Amino acid sequence: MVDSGANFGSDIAARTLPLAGFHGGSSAARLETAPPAERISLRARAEDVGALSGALGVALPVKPKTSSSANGRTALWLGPDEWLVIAEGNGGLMQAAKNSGVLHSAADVSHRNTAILVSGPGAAAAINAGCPQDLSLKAFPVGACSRTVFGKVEIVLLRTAEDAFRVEVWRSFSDYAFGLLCEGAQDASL
Amino acid sequence: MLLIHCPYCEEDRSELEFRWAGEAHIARPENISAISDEEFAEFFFLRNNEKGLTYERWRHIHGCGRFFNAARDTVSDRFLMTYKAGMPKQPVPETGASEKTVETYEATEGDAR
Amino acid sequence: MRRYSVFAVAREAMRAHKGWEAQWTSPEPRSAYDVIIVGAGGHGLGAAYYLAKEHGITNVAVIEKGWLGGGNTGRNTTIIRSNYLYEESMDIYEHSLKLWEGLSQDLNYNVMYSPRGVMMLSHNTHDMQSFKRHINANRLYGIDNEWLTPEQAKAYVPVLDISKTARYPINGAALQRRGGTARHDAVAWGYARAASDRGVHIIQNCEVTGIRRGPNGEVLGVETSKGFIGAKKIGVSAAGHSSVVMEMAGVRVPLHSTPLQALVSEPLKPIFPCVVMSNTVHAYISQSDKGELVIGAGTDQYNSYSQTGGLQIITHTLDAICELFPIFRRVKMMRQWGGITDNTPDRSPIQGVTPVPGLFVNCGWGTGGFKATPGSANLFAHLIAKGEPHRLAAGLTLDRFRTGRLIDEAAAAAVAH
Amino acid sequence: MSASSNSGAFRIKGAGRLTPARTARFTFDGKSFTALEGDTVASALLAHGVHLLGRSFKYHRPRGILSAGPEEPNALIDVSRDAARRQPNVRATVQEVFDGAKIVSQNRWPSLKFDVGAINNLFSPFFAAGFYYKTFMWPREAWVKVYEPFIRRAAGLGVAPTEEDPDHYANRYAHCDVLIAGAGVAGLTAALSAAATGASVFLVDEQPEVGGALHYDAATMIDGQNGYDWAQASAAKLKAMPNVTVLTRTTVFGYYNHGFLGLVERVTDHVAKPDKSSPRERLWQVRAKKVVLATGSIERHMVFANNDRPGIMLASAARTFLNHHGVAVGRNVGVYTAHDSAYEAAFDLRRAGVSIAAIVDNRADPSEALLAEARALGISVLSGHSVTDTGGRLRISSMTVARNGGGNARRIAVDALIISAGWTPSVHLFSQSRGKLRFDDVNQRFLPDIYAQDCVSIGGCNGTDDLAELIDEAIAAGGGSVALSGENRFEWTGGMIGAAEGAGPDTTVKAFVDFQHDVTAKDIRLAVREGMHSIEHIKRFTTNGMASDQGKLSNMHGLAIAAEMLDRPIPKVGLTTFRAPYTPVTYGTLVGHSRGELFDPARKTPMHVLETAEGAEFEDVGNWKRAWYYPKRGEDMLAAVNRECRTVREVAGVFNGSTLGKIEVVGPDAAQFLNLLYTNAWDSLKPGKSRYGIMTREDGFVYDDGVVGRLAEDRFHVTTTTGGAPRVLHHMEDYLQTEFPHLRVWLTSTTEQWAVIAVQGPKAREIIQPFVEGVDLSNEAFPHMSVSECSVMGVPARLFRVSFTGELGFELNVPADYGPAVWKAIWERAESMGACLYGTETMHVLRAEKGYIIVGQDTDGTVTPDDAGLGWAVSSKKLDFVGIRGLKRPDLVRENRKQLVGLLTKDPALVLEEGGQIVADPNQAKPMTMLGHVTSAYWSENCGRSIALALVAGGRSRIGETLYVPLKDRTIEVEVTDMVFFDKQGGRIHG
Repeated sequence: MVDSGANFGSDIAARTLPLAGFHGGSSAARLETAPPAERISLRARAEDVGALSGALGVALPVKPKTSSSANGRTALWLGPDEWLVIAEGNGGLMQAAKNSGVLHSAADVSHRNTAILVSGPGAAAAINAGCPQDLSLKAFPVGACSRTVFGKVEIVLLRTAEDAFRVEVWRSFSDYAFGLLCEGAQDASL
Repeated sequence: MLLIHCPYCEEDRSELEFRWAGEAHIARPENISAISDEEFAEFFFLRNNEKGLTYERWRHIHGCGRFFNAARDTVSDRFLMTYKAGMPKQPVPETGASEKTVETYEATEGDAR
Repeated sequence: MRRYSVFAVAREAMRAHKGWEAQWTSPEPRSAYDVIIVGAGGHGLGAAYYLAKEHGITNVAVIEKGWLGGGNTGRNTTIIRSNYLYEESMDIYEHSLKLWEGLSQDLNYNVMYSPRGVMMLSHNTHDMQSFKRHINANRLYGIDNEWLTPEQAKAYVPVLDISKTARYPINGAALQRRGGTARHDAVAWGYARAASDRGVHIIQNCEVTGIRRGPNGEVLGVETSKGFIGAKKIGVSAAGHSSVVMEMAGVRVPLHSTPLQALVSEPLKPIFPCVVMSNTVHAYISQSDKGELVIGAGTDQYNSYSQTGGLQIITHTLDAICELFPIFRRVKMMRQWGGITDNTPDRSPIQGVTPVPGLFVNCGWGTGGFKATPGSANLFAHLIAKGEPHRLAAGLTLDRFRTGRLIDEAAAAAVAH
Repeated sequence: MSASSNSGAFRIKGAGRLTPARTARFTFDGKSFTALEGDTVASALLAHGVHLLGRSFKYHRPRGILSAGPEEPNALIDVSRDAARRQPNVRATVQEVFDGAKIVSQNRWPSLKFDVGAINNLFSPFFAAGFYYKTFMWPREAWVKVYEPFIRRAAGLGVAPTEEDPDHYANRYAHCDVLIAGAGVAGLTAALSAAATGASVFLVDEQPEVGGALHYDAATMIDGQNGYDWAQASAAKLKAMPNVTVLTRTTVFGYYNHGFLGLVERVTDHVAKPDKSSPRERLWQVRAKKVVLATGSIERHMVFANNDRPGIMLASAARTFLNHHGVAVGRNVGVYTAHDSAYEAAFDLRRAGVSIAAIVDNRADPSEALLAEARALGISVLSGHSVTDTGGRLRISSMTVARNGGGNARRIAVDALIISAGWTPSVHLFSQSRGKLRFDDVNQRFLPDIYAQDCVSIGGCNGTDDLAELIDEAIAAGGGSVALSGENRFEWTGGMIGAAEGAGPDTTVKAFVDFQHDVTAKDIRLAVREGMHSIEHIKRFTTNGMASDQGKLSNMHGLAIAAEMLDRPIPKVGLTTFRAPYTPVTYGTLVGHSRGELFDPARKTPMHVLETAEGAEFEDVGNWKRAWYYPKRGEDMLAAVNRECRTVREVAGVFNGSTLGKIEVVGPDAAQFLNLLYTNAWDSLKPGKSRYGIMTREDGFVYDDGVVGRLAEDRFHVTTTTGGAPRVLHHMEDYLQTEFPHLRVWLTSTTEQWAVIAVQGPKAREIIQPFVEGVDLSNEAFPHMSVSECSVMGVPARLFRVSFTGELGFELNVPADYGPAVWKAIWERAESMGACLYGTETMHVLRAEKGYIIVGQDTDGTVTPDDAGLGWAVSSKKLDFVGIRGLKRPDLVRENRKQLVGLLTKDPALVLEEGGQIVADPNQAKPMTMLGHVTSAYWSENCGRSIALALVAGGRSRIGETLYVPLKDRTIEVEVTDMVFFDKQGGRIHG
């Protein structure tokens, strides 16, 4: 989000990531914490998707379980009127959405979520330690995304490559998710 | 663990992603503040609790977040169909309706063929 | 009827037990009865017994579509307690508990009522407030229920983990010492035997398919798979199937029927002395006389008559059990099963008259039906005999859903902050 | 001594498939034995001539090894690696030997050979089925004090673990097109067929290797090669295919709804030194589009007098021990059968050099092919004969044989007796899937009939006996095509269910039906005699089929004996339900990863680490860990809370409010939506202002509360209680999506987007002033209940002027990652000004001093807004809101409802007990009439006395009355008051 800005007297607040210092994984499934990103939860009616896509510079997907990426932004279909838009770094997403001029709801959730990157040949197996979805490439191809459950928490899962996933999770659930991923990654390596 | 077809996600998903939300097609009275105590009790408390075909609501709470409707056989737990919220009550498909309910546990306990 | 005793058993032992007679008869139905009770579970059989014993009404049939005691009576985890919060609840469950205390002798059938104590674990401030509210209400009502410190709880249940490092540490417990367990089948069989002995007909494998009504709407009898059987009064005590039976008389009841699962472990030497429940982590457990750990799981979320449920309900329950009792991780689940619970919106039972003259209902016991068996049966018999509820069951009427005077035990334990 | 003789005198050179050089050592009841790799505990002990393995449940009769598989009812042992890794009730026929295993027998004292409990056997006439229902009733107290403890001590089998299990367990969700349960000929063939189509296939078998019946059936040839070898080669081929997963040592234990199956994979129980990273067991939760059941069948025992002595075992078991493990189960073996399979066992044993005392066949006319082979091998066959009794103490020493229908009995010395009454198809999983069975009258067995799921049964479990037919069936089930041929040595016929000759209704012998539970044929007859006519009643009365083997051997016999007594055809008597699990599953496996930290997520706020560093004690609120109080050195909880309470009111306090639920409500119809969801009216709320809102459900009872700030015409920042956040959002979504879908508004959970730092107290403004940019914090510009977006330490923030203490207060919402930095900076400044950190306990006290309620503590689900003194928050102008009708119901508007009031103890030093009940007359008889209860009670340092809130019937009209709170050890006198105890004028909030 805004890392620069007006300064007066006191220091500019430093950022503490929820999973700072976490590391883990196995030879089959590496776990990394994703760098901070800007995120909005975007809600809009079908007729306004075009305008918002234009304003955001990324096409909001309308097909379930799909995502699209352009210009450093990724839009994930979460529901028929709901997208999670993720931008690398400071992307000005709220303003971009506003510029569309169409009816929508955008809520900044950059800090609500954090992300864990899972990669390696056992990535799907590691996630399947807690996720009940079919993560075969046929059912969950590269680019597929879905809100789902992981053990006892909710996640948003995005397949970024054949052997790589991004796991978006609410911050207070992130150490649980990371812990379970560690166990899943270990088991996936056996 | 049930397998539920979400009409918005257009896919079968595990029950773990869903939350049951009670009987379907119970409209909140438009003039709710004017209805009688009996009518209110009926609206708020009375449910059909069918043994057999039931219409119910689910929410894909850990998926697309949408509420939707389902027709299910409460004896076999088979889903006959699911459809989007706001749609009128759907007739169950022919195959589902004509299919005889398989009532196993209770039946076999007393009587096998 | 031949009395059961140690002497009778010894005598029979000498002659290969060939002298025992059937515990209940299996008569063909008469054309009509004074009272028909639909459902031969503990509540229905017990009501028939008390109709005969306390009200002199013996021209009674209990009609059962399967085998007697085969519904929730034979599928529950046999917990008995009376430490409820509201007066309506305390009235009926305490009445029941008092009957439990003498039931074996009353029925001349050892139902193995075992007051080994029911302990409810408190894990946080909210639990503590709620439990103390119960304990104080119980004490002033004359019902035993006491607060234990974690150490006292551990002394009572040595395998309890009271460490502060647990995910949900235990900050105390409520204990009802008179609470405990009983042998579920014996309750059904004991009532069946005693009722049959007093002339009650128990008609199994006979499904009620309709309720016939007269010109004034009054009940005339039931249509069954064995033909029409007349009755002046009908009492419906069909647990999970109550909605279905009541619908036959055109009466809707505010119920939903959900699967409730339970499981037992392989038999183990005694390790667990009482019943332990935890609402916070959702678990209850005891050990049967045979040595099995008996564990109640949660209800599935949806309406169903399937008597099965999802594996995730079992795994969640065991998560909690193993968190409370980590030494049980190597214990094995031997059998799991499901029943159908009939739940009311306020999770308290309905017992009372209905809009149909001559039709009485006893349902909605949810997960609490077994412990209520003698009390519910006894008061249901009173209702049927007198046509109006006993003082102790007066609050359990259907009308409360109109007035809003609910008996909401679950809401009283609501968690928010 | 050669390796093979090391591994047991009964090991037969050249027999079996184990490698003589690969040995493992284990102990049984302290005695050391050598086994071969691949041995089960059963085969290893048999190799050393040990047959006595355990004692039965009720009579403590000596018991041996009956089977070679998971159906074993007798040979249950306790297996341990070390003290914490001890597993009771393990079937010796399944447990593979590993080096260093410590095996101990169960249910005996002081020793297996001399067991005091065996005295029960002498009193067995007394202990008939159900005897306990008829006695132990007098005197009443004795049941609890004497009889029950005695029964409990005698019952049970193994001893529960006493230490926490150090092993870990894994879980894996998986999906496949076809799951095949069982990897015998049928399962393997179906797998080859399915795999060829490209489908994703799971092939699962409970044994260490595939092969199923080919383990014992050494005569069957498949594709021209030895069947077992073909099986291993086929498995290797399947494992190499990317679309196939082959899981051995894995049991499909449950077949649930909608193609969902539970599998348990035993990963390390057979390994001497398991890799620490390996889970002990792995739970597979598989969703299969189609299920192929190839679970085979289980051989039954014969029901005759004293059929339970060690040394008596199923014919197929003896054949497995011989052909797979290379072990002879005796040197002089008797055979008693009603089925052809035992002949083949006898032939195999004879060829291996074991003497066969006789084949006793209770059928009059065994097939000529078998008789010819027997003759050729020099085995005498007594057809039309039965074994009517056995002799021996800890092991069988003789069998008594008589011609059927009478005739002289004679004793024949044997050291083992192998038996077969035929085969029971394993329809357990089919039945679990809720399929319906039919009875095959000819072969006296239940077979799959109506399927409830996309599932097919093949081979033995489908009653398909002919090998060629079985292969065709399996190929078809797989959906592909493979060319395969098979050849059997003999076609099997025969079989019986029920009691055999000499154990009929006119006898009193102990002919066991259910070994583990000591249920005999006469127990079943007694049950019928006592009126138990339903098979479920018989099961429950006798406990037949309820032991840890769940009746795999006993069900059919029990049914047949009952049917005979009832004079009814078997299908009319019925079959008990097969329930999961197929074989017992450890809790640890079902728990999987959900233990310790992963049992339930502990939600921590962004400032958790900083709070911990400041010494906070935490309390659990829902899943959250909230700072409860911050004790300084030497302070107990009360001292810390008193200090915090005083400091907040005198200076200021800093509080972490991050856990409060937050929902962003956005859209042009946002106000209209909130109008419908809250009792209050929202149209009049201007942007930049906030308001306290009450939410009810349709029933009119308080559901949640919180402050709602309007940031813009179309944007609200809604707060909820900490525990209520998820359900409030769900409740809102329900109405929005299904009742008010026309409203243009969307809801987003932002609970975790914001870290919330509350600063409360006279110096609150002074503390935060330097950090806040973009808002004039003066009373005039930013009065109580204002809200504004601003910048805090360079970070975009939302600032609320709110108070839950009655003091001047602000709540800073900063993006969560910045929470720690902002908190630290603010706390540094606050501390320097004499302020404190405070936790939830102080928050509770301070709000109680002001009479602010906590939903869920001062209310439960039965309290209306008016009951809680919040009637002012219910708009009387709105035409509709959720709860509007419920609130008007008769009971909700009646007189004398419980209302929230204040209570002051007459003795100001006494603090009431939360949950204490309130009465008007403490001396009345029980049951007392209770007027209500204490909802909140604290020592108020600021008031210098105790304070309390309570729900009291007709409470507001009782103000000034004296009431009583009878506690366990004393009764406390209280006065009913209003709810505000501190700063009654309410001036402090305006700074």
